[in-house]
Amino acid sequence: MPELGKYAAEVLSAYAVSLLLLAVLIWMSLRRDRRAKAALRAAEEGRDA
Amino acid sequence: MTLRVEDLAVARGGVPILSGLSFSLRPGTALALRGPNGAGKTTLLRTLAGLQPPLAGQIHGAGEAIAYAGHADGLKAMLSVTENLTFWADVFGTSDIAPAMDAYDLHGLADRPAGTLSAGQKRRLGLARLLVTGRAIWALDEPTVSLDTQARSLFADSLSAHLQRGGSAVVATHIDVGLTLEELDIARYRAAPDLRAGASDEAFL
Amino acid sequence: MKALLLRDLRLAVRAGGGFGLGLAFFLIVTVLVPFAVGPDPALLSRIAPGVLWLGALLACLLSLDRLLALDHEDGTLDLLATAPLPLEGALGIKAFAHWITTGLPLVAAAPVLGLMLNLSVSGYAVLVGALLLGTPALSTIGLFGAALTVGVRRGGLLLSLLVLPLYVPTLIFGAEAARRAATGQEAATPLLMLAGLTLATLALMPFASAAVLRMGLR
Amino acid sequence: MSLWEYANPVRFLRLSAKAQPVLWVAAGLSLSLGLLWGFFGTPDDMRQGSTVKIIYLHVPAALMAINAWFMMLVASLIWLIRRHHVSALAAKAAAPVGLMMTLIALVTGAIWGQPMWGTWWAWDPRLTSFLILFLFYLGYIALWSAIDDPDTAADFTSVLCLVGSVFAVLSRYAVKFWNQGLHQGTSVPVATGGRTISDVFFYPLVLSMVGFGLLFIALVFLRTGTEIRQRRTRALLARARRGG
Repeated sequence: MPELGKYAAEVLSAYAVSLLLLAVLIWMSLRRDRRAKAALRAAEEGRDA
Repeated sequence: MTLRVEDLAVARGGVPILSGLSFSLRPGTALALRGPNGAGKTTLLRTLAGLQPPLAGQIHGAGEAIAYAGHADGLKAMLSVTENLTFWADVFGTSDIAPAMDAYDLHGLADRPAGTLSAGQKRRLGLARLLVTGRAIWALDEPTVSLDTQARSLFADSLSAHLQRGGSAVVATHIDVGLTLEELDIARYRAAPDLRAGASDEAFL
Repeated sequence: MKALLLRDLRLAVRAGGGFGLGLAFFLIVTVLVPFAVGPDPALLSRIAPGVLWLGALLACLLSLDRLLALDHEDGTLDLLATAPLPLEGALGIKAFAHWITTGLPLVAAAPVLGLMLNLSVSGYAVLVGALLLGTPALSTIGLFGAALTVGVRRGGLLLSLLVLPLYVPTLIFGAEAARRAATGQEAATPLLMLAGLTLATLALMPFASAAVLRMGLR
Repeated sequence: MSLWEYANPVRFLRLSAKAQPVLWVAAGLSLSLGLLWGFFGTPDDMRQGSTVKIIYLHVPAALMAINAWFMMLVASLIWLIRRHHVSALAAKAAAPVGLMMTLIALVTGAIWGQPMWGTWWAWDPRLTSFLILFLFYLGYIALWSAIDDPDTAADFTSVLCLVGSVFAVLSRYAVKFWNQGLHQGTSVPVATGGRTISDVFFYPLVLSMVGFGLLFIALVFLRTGTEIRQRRTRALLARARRGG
């Protein structure tokens, strides 16, 4: 861990917030994609049946 | 002015509903569109009027010659009957609203705000608007809705006078308007479910 | 064209037309500000140009959802689209009518409300001039927003969200001109910028709005 | 083989399936390397102290916030001119990513501003411009979700993106005119080719910019694929309703 001095709280919170936001974005995108794939599969099977 | 439609396909909400539709409409004739609810009568009329582009095919002779009357009459509740009619006359560059008032027996209502009219009276005003457009081809969507027998005969008289003057009309209706019209059953032109041509969903199927 | 303008004006002044609505809102905002920030005349005098511009802008925003929505509901827009006059012209006229019934009364009321906010004497002429130059831009930009949201259920909030960032340059230049004049600095630069902005929106927005409406009709 | 081939949704999905693993790995590597290097391997700035480490997040996020809008503008133009569905859907897919980038830039800026300028928020031209950009993203996304017909929504949002771009540039100048600002100059001025920061900070910064860029591209590929699948589902269901 590098020595962050008196600004440790600012630096760490900036990284924490940013990485959290990126993680949320990626997670939401993946979840939406999974759902879209499932819905499409259901629709395609419905057509074949 | 003859309205000619060739191999027309139309879509509603990006889904083709009619295809391969061809007809021509000579001056002095009227065509009744028949077909069940959802067959595409309104969509066809809107396409003819230029309110939406066709998926495929051509429409000749419509353009600036067509007057459209849909479900909504475009009336302002706070304006009187005369004001409403004068407005549309001005927009279409005609000035005399008296013949239209005569044809639909509106003189007694001239100063009433359109908002206080009954549904049938509103419809009469909406139909009178067609007369002040000065246009030769009428595209009418369910014109007789909420009209009583007497008003329906006013409409029939006005339509036959229009035809006599060399005008023509395409009328979507379920009921007999009181005239003998050529009929076109558009249910026969229902787009095949696998038709893709030009539909917005096409790229995804 | 003239018929459409006269009809819109007539509709606005008839009962239920919403003519006084914007003006009343402008009055309410301006009257509430001193209650919120305190009665100190020096402070009020300092913020007066900004408050008046903001009030005018919000009053304008408030009336936008009537600009096209009513004509859409009763089918007038469809009929206008098939009428011989170009849709761009018709929309330009509607924005003009909106300006006459909303913008112009706001411009006229601003000096009176300026008195209540202790606006400094040097500020009045430029404030009125800036509002006169800027409010047409508010109406035409609003026309574009109204065209985008015309068929949308509960479109009012969306309309505000879309139009808000588009209003920023107009507000900045207009309020800056008024503020500079009130503090005795030269205000010609922001006024010229504002005039340029207004001319550009007058020229472009009716076309953008008509393009959007045509896309929406099909 | 022309670029327009990928305007076909099926071809796009095939390309996307091939490209995505590479993109995700490359994005993950460059982003983590850049950030780790920046966080652990760079000294403190003389004046800013350790807060200088925030630039490895702030600058790339700000860059991508603008580039995402620019990409949406190009995609919107392609949709309006050539009517390629993938293009419209890619613009739709990019908007939330751009919104998030703007949010990261704003939040990291505020956290950095607190010790440096002594305030969380200043109406500085750049901060204000990003706030306006944030509002544009919100409006754009809200308009997409408000219109039912996908093609009409694509049309409307494309025009909004065009008009919004003009007003975004206008706002930028208006805001500059309105307040000269506290913000530092650009860290990496592209036009002059020079740089205003020293090499120790520069290389990890570039690496993390590349990382953000790759992450953006990977996310847009993923989300465009989602949009295409949703559209296809919709089309299939519509056809099934018609009795296909």
